[in-house]
Amino acid sequence: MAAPTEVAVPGGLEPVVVGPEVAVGRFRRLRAAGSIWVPAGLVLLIFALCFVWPLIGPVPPPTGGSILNSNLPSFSPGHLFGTDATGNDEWSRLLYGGRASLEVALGVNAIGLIVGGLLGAFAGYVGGWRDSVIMRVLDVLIAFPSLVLAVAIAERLGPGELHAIWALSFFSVPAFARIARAATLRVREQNYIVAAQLSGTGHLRTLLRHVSPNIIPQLTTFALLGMGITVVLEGALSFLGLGIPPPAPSWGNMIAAGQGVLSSQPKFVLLPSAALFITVIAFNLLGEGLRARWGER
Amino acid sequence: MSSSASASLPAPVAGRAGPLARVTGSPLLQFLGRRLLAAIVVLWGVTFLTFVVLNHLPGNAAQQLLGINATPAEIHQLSVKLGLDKPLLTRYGEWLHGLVTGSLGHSLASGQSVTSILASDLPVTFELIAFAFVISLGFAVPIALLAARRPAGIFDRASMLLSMAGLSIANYVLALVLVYFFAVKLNWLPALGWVPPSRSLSQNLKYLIMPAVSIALALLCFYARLLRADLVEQLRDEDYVTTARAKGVGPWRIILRHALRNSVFGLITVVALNLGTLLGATVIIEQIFGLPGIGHELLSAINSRDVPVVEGTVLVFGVIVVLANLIADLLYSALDPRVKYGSAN
Amino acid sequence: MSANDAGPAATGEPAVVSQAEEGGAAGGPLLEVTDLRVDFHGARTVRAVDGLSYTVPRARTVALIGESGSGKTVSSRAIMGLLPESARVVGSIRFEGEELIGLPEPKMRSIRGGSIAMIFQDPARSLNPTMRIGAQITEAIHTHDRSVSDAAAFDHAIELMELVRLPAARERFRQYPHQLSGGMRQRVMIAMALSARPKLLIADEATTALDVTTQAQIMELLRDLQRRLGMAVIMISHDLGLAASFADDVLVMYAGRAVERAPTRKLFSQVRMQYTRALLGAIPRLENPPHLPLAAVPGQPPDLSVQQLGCPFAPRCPAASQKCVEVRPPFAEQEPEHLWACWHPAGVEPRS
Amino acid sequence: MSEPLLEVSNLVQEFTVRGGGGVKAGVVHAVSGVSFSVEPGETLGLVGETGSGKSTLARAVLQAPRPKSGSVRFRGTELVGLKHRQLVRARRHMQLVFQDPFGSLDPKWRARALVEEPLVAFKVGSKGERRRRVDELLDVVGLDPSRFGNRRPRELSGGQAQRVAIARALALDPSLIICDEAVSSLDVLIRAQVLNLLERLRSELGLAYLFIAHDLALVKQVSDRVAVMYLGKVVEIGPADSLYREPLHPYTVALLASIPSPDPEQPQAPVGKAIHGEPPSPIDPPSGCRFRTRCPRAQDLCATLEPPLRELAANHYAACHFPVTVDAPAPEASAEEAARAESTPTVPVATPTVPVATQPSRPPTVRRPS
Repeated sequence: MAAPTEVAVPGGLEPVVVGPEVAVGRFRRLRAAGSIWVPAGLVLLIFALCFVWPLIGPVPPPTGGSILNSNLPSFSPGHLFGTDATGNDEWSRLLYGGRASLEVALGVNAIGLIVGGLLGAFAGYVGGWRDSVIMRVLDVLIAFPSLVLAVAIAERLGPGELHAIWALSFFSVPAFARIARAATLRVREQNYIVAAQLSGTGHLRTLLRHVSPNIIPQLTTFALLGMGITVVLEGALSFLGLGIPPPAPSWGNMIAAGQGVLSSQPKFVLLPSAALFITVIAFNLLGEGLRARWGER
Repeated sequence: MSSSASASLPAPVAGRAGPLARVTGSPLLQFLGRRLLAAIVVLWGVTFLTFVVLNHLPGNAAQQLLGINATPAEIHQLSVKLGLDKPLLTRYGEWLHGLVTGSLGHSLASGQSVTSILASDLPVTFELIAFAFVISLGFAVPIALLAARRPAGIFDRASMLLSMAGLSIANYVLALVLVYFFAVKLNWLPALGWVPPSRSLSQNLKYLIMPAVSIALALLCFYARLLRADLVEQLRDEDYVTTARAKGVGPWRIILRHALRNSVFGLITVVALNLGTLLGATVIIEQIFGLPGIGHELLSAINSRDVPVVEGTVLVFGVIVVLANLIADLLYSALDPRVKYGSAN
Repeated sequence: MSANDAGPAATGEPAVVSQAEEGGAAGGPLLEVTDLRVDFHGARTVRAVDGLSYTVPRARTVALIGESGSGKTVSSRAIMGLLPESARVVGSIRFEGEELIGLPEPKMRSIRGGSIAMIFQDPARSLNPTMRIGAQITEAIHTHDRSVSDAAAFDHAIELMELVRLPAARERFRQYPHQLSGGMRQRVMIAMALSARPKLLIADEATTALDVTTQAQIMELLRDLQRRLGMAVIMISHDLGLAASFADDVLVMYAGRAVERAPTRKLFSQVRMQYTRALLGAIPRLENPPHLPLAAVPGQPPDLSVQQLGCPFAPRCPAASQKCVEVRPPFAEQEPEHLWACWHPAGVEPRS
Repeated sequence: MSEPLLEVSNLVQEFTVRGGGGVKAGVVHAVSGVSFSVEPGETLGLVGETGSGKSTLARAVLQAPRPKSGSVRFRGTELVGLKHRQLVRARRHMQLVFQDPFGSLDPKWRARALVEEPLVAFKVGSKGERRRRVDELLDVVGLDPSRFGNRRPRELSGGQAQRVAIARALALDPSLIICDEAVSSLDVLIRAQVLNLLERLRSELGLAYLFIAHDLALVKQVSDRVAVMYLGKVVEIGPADSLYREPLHPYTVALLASIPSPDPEQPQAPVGKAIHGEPPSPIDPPSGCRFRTRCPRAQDLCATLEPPLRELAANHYAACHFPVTVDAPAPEASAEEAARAESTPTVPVATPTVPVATQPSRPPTVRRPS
């Protein structure tokens, strides 16, 4: 994504000096840094709002509101975005809902990164039949209809945050495994792996000291994109009533609840939708920025 | 003093395995055979896993059919009638046997044959997906070409920023926003329902446009970004582009004739892989817009523990995903002359 | 194009070494590069070419010699207008009297591949892998003459492929690059380059990626074609031996500057510039007995993002003095036809 | 006579090529029965063009990956078939320097850690001792440890990175270093520096080299003996001087004729000397002599009978029925073999093994007085 600042001149034959040279370089560096720090700051802000602000700020609880307070309009005193039909503060619900979404996303991606990353790196490193078996099993998981699994987990274990994490991990693990495997295969071809082994370095050490550091950047950027995807998927599960059960808020179940009053009070759909959107785009931009920085495809 | 026998050892005529090799059929057939075998294993795994998972859910079809007020005796009676009392492996065996003989069984809920249910639902989903693909590719390719023509130009910046935004909108959110504006506020489009194309094509498209756009937007943005990145990379890094420029070939011809042809492979693979995730997306979109498609059917079948219908649907999903990947590979070989099954590069 | 019948007579003879370098023939040199500077803007500004001047007479071969980073490739791409957008080109490049720097792109396109053609280092990557050989050659033909019919373009392409001695031209026409060997791909590149009968061919390390036996074949072909078609050739190479064998004139570059230029024989018999001397001393020679140490100079080429005050080779030069570090030696004709930039040129020796 | 440091015999390496979709497309006969030896302190140069199998040979010698068949004896230990653990130990004194230093150095590691890696793997010394050894090694290869020790490969130039790679190869006091095009990607001046470094190490540390390159002049510069490979086979091997002065195999002659010389006295362009065509595919190499399809001296015999390596001059072997420099071109042998070939005029592709194998009298048939 890093591209020259000047408007493209075909053939590059342009004797015109475009501004002082140093300034061009500095501006470019600033912008390159900005493509990471701006979304990173946004992500931090979202985390701070969802996890820290409710602890220290004047945020009413997201549930158990009084019916007397129901359906207050936005910007009512003490209720930034008003209240819902049961009198709960919408701003608070947004924050707590975000907390649930982010917790699920973090859990799912952590499991995917660790389990999937290890599986994929192992499969790619050893190759042969073990690789084939692992990849076929993961193929089955990928082809397995997400919905059946989500329903199964929701009905068998009851809907809830932890169970949403389990359900979504079934998809993050194979996804991370594939990425890790592909990256490992690429690293494996490098001569520095051969060089390490000819130096007498053992397999475990090679895997830990040579392979892992070289595939972690790729897995990290994927995890950031994965955060965005998972937040959306968690929303979808909750939307279908398979994720976090009401009255506890999640952006997904808030959107689902808002669907009923879409024509009269669109804010109950639009507010959690906007929160979802901002969160996802922050993660996407951060992942994209890091990917450009680390020079991967 | 002949110092060593170093070079004087007889050179063996090893490895002269002539071309009279065992020819086991054309390379393409070999390739298809391999892929088919892998596909069968995967499909078997998926259907078996689904079977096991469904049978471990609380309540069975009999219970779901009869409702909460049914007595255990009634449930047992119906279970026996539906064959649900047999052991799991037996029932899976029966299902497999049916599959081999060309029958997907009957719905436990309605008694309809699964084949006929699929036949009525699949076209709706197919049309939705096809429509979404047409929209996404139809817009993504020109956007990517225009953006790649002048990297870092105004169009490039704007389209890439917008596409990043589009990529970040969840399809169900987009669906609701579309409904709010176009159905509720403007009242241009129907919010719910479905008209078969056989009755009225224009009505059909009118009902389908919002669901299709809901699915297509993220894809569109994704494809546009992917193709644009690939094109820019080709134009910047590939030596054959420099050759074409050195020949005096114009910029548009270089993009269309040289870069696009080589960039399109990546896109094709991704499109095929997307088909799998797209099937998942249809469930929620069909639910929102009340489309009688396969996703909708699947959701209700799971809820009523209608194992044959779920299995049939899962199987169809699986087959589509496998086929899509296979077609992607074949297209790849058709477009890229370097990939020929069974020939070394 | 009746190139085939011009043929076999022109093989064994040595190149006609014309004593009068340019003057007499059809009004001035074919290409005249004057004070060319190329900067790349990035995190740091890198001056890849720093005040390069040279001329290419008609129908002669000039070799640009240098190590990586010496600016030889960048300067030749500047001639073709093929530099990336981060490059800024100043100075003058005149081709048949016409200034190429600042020429509008459509005009430049007609020169590219028209009167100036170029072949590249890696023939495997320089051909479009998804396009047939024939289509790539006819594309070159059509680009410069839209009126050519498809049939005529086909005939012309076959003719070109025969000209570069590509065996079984008609079959090759329908093949893809990966079905050809490295040498044959380079022949295709040459056929494409010759399609519009260029007056100048730039060969950028055209044989570096090839094996030594294939390199010999391609160089032989290039020399033969150059004579038959009366082209001028700029041969870019890091290989002094190759330059010695094929070029009429040699221009040695270091750190973006020209440091020595002379007709080939003269240059190799009377090396003046210390860098050229170092280069010659560092090449292993077949005549040497095994294990003879090479005359190596220490150090690394300079960082091109740092302004060079004096001679860029001074930090590594065995003959360097304080003056070399402080004052840039001029690149000037110090003996007839022999230009160099050095404060302490090597004396008149047979050779090191 | 003591045992050679490295003795390779009948080494064969083949790869299965898979086309799209993993379908087997053919077998590359990369190394087909190669034999040679390297004495302690000796440099054996190995030249050949792309696809001649020289790099594959180097890897096969190192058992990475293990060769298909043949024998590799290093310091008296047979490496082929050795268990992994013992192989690692046996390989300790044999190190490889790759062509591309940036590819063979982990981009995430710093110079010191890279040089230390073999010491850590073999648990040599304490932490402090290793550190001192690493600094010493960096010093030996001409890198100031305090300036370069903490740099990552990307912060080094090509020549500096290759020095780090050489320092790593020296860490375990090897007796043999295999240089696989180790200086080919370096610029002329830097290449001369590194070549001189390698020469210095050889004389100071008594190293032996297997020096692989495609540049004949380069190989001559460093080698005591030289082997020429073509399509997976050694076609000629002998003392460097004699091989370059009086090449026996037509392929060696062609290679030598193709080198442009930077000599102003005779700017001999190899015009007219270039041999035609390019090497055939190692997937389906020609029958008999593999060079016959491009050989100006080829005759019918060459297509049917594979020429064995014969000692045609002192210590100088060539695999050719009609060698070049030897005035009487191997009369006995070629007549004898020609007769044999004539007696079986329609020899199928596979049979020529028989006559070759039934020549147990390896004592060379033609010997030039030295």
